[in-house]
Amino acid sequence: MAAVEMTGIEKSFGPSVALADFSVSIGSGELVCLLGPSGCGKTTALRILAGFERPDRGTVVVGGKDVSDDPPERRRFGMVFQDYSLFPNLTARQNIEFGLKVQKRPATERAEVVERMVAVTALDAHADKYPHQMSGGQKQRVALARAIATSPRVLLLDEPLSALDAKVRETLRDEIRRLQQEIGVTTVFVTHDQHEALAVADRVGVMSNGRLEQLAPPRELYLNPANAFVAGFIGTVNRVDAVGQSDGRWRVLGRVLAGSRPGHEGVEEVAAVRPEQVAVDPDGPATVVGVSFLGPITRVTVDDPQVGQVLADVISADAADLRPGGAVRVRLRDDVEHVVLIGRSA
Amino acid sequence: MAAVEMTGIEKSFGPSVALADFSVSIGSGELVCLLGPSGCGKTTALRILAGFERPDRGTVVVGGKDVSDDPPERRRFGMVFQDYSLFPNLTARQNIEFGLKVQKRPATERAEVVERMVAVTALDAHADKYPHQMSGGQKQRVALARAIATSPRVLLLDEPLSALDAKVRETLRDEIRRLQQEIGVTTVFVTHDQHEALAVADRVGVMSNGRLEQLAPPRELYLNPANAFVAGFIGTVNRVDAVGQSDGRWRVLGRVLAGSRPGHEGVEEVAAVRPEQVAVDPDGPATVVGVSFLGPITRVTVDDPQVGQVLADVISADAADLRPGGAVRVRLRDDVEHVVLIGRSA
Amino acid sequence: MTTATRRTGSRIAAVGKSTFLILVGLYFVVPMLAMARFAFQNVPTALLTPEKIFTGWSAAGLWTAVTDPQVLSATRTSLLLVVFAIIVNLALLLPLAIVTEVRAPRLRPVLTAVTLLPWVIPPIALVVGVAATFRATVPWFLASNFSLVPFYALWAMPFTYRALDAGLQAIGARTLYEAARSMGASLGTVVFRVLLPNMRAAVVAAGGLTAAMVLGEFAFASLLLKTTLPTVMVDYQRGDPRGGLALALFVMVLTAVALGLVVRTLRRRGMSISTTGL
Amino acid sequence: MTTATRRTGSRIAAVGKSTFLILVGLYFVVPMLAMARFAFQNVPTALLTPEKIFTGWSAAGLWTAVTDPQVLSATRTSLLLVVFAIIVNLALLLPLAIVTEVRAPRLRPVLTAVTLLPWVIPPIALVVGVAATFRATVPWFLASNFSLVPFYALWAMPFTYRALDAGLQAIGARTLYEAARSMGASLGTVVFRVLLPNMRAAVVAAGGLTAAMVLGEFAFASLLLKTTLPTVMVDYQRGDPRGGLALALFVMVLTAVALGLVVRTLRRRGMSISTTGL
Repeated sequence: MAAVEMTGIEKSFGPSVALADFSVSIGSGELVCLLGPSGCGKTTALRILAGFERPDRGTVVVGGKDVSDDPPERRRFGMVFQDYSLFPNLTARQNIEFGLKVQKRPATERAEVVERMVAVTALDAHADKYPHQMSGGQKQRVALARAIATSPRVLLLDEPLSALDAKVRETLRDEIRRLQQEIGVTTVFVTHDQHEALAVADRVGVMSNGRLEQLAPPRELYLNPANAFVAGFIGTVNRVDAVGQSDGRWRVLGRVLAGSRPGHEGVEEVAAVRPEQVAVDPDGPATVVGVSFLGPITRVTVDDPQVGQVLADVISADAADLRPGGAVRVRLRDDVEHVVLIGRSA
Repeated sequence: MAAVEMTGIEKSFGPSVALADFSVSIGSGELVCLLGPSGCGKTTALRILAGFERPDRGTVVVGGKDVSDDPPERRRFGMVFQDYSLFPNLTARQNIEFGLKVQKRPATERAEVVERMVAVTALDAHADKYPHQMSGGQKQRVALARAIATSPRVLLLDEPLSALDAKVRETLRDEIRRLQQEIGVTTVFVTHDQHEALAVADRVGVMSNGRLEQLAPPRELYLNPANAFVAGFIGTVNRVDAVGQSDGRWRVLGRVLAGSRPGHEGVEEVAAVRPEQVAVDPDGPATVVGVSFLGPITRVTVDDPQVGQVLADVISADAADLRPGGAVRVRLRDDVEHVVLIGRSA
Repeated sequence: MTTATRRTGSRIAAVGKSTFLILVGLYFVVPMLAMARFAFQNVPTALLTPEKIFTGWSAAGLWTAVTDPQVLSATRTSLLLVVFAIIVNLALLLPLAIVTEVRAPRLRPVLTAVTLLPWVIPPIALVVGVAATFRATVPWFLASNFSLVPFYALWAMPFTYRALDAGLQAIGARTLYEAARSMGASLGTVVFRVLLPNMRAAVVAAGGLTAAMVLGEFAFASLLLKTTLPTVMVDYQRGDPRGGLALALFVMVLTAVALGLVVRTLRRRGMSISTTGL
Repeated sequence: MTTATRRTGSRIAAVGKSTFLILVGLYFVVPMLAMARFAFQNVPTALLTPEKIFTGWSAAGLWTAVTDPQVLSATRTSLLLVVFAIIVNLALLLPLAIVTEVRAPRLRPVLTAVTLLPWVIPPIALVVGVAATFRATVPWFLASNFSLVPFYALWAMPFTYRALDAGLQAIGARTLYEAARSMGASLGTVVFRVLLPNMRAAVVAAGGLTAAMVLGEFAFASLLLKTTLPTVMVDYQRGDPRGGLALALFVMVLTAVALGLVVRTLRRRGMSISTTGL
């Protein structure tokens, strides 16, 4: 049974539609990311789930019970915000204890839970500091500990990493995922960062203009985007001409192979080709115009007289002799068996 | 000859030291990134170069001339800020024209330069909009066009992408790099995001506590970090025990190979092993505890009874059957010929 | 059912909003209506029966009051004082606020604290002290009506500075300044071509508040024995209560309408007046 | 040479800062010193020769003034008015500001505008109008000294609301509220255990400003014929200029010292008072 079920949610603020017929079903212990550009409605969806906004239409069911009319304090959720929102007059330990006190748990249980939370979030050295004495990463760890201390039915994370430095962001991202799996809490994570979403989620819901465009596990979203928006938003794609063949396959970058839809003779479409599906061979009609080192891989921008600009991701060790200005040839890698076709638009 | 030469710069704000003996030399047309966590002094270095802060000690030489005492308006630099800083009462076109007007360029030249700038930054559809009518990405493109319109001697970018959504950030990052190479302007780019720095820079200067820890091309920084701080800040590393051998090599993760320093029999050190240098084989004493899909690659977290927690990056296609709980074995990949040794600390 | 619940929910919100507006109305509008009846209706104010509501209204008292030569001359004095107070205040504080923000941001808290002094030190003590001292030392200074200008400028300083500072913060003046400087603009160019054009709303807010304050200021004028609109209003009211009240209401409505028009004009030109910083 | 240049640079900055502080000093301190001489020194004030500076100082005038029974009784009235004005204002605005911020943020601009009304509508017009109306309809209301409380509460409303609102914004009240609610806290728990403990500085700032305003308010009290500290100060000064001025200076210094002590106590407890939001 789904732990959280949002059905047919609609919400407008004055003339602007924040959510249009939004539905999502989240399994118990699952981590679902809502991902999209600013203004796509992801935060509104989270706030409706939390009970801070009332939907104009639609229901929210948690654990089989309709909570649409419950105020936030009756929903028993934990919540983490972008701006930490720690209580400034309380130490880290007291912040974590707050929810337990509110719920009138006995003192011994409170002390025990707080110690466990301090331990799992590695806050031992900072447990008696006040928020203004801590770094951003430490504050957000306290906020996380505070949110899970009351054993919430659902954990809600609203862009929890956006205010942090890039490096801290990655560390805390992995920590959140580890912790979430350890305690098995159903979690909704809102972000605008696709890397974050892919890395952390069981399933990612890509949103645009108040609609859920696709909800799928990261791998599937990446390999089989439902439409041009998802293809463009998740990872990086080259839009390459695909020409249908009489056998139902497609000709893409000189190779003929199966597509996500059958092709018809002479039909022209656009295929979304990932940079890592493109190989760069020495000598040819194309020119390297840019080389970006991304660590394990290197991204090469190639200007091809026929295809236009193509991005290719190459293992960094193989890219050592690629320089801007070099003559190369691009092709689809041999291990690519199938391409995704997307509309011409967007 | 170096286009920019900062030598022995020191700067304190009251009791806190922002820069301690900071020196850097930047070649003509080069793009250097200053990278570091918040408070490392990177922004102070940029502001001293721009002339907005006076160093307590040290000199700034641009194009062979000491400009240490020149006010900012005499340095002929272009600058882009995190918060766009477009003039709200002017359209995009007028913003771009501002610097040219201030420099009293003739009207025909101004019109021509503005049109060229609008074209290269693909702003044609937005050139007559006011800042409040544009998106963040568009605003920052206008700011960039405005900064380069006056053909500055040096282009300074102060966290230009930090206020943008993740997706826009990547697009604009590549656009900045392309444009910078096209016009060949010497550029200093300040950021806290290592991916950004690696992708965009000719050389990256990693800073910490007001010091330049290492200044090197991205690839070298990644493959040969000078110390533990750089190793930890650039990319992701596993800290793995390395035991010196009598032949000067080191035993790391079961293999014996050369290190960045010669080993001595029995000496114990720590090697920085990149996740992509680790292979994961089926069956073994270790357990998969986490699988993160990162697009082309998948990051696997493995708990090894001997080594502890190890991160491994695997080509996503090969990671399809890795699941949390699975039994695996980790080893150093065969193509790794040499490891980087770092101190035990940090 | 759920839809019904939603509707109830938004109905509750609407009721809350209405209640709030009604309370505000009771607090401000009802006293003014009562005043209006007393001022313009020639029947005992305490009697509020249906047949008495629409009879006996007359603006004769107001007409007599606004055409009184003393009232007219005091109005002229007050309007001149408004103009001078605004000029003195902006001339002093606009450069100070701009330079502090863009060149010495660390002095901003000091300036904020200093400009609060005229409120924290009781102004009455100030005027008593200054009046006594000046009268004993430089009596000629207090002879002119315009001796009020420094007091009014000082008294309006907290408003003016906060309005200007809010404007500077809202446009992000510091990076605008730095962006313009790096493009080769001098301080003057930055101020006149970049900062001031974007601060019109803040300047108008500062001026409007100063005007409203000066038009309502009684203590300084009364103690320094000057005839301004507020003091003449009080004098007039002693002789002709209804006429004085009509005059007071008239000034109130006129000030509110004038400020409203200014705000609307600015809005139409795309500038919004923020009073949150005040 | 470069080091020398650097030193010159920071010397220029230091000179700038000193000039600024000296100007501020001239604007505020010199008039007060002149007043002090007139009040406490029994020599012609205009004569400022070295041998005249240290002779003839006496606090006798001040002593007579502060022990005058009428002054003492007026002080008591003023202090009571301060207390009531603060209570009425906080009782009205603290809940309103909190509920608006956490539950109906869209009403915040409305509240900001409404609380500005008492400054925009000239208060003198208000008091003339209200006094005339009340005297004609419910004369008993104006008999008590405490009839001033609603006027003072209304007049201090803009300050109070802005101080409280600045406090709410500074602690990020809305997400604190939402975080606490999602953990199961009721509105009451959030207010008393989370918001109020973090708003002490803002509440003290609001109260301090209200106190300073009430202690310096002359127009309302004078027009409604009440004997408060400011009106008695003016009366006293008419009969005994030096004693009145000494009293004024005394009140000024006392108010400033009291506010300073409050700020210092708060600072010691780690709270900082921000007046930028005012």
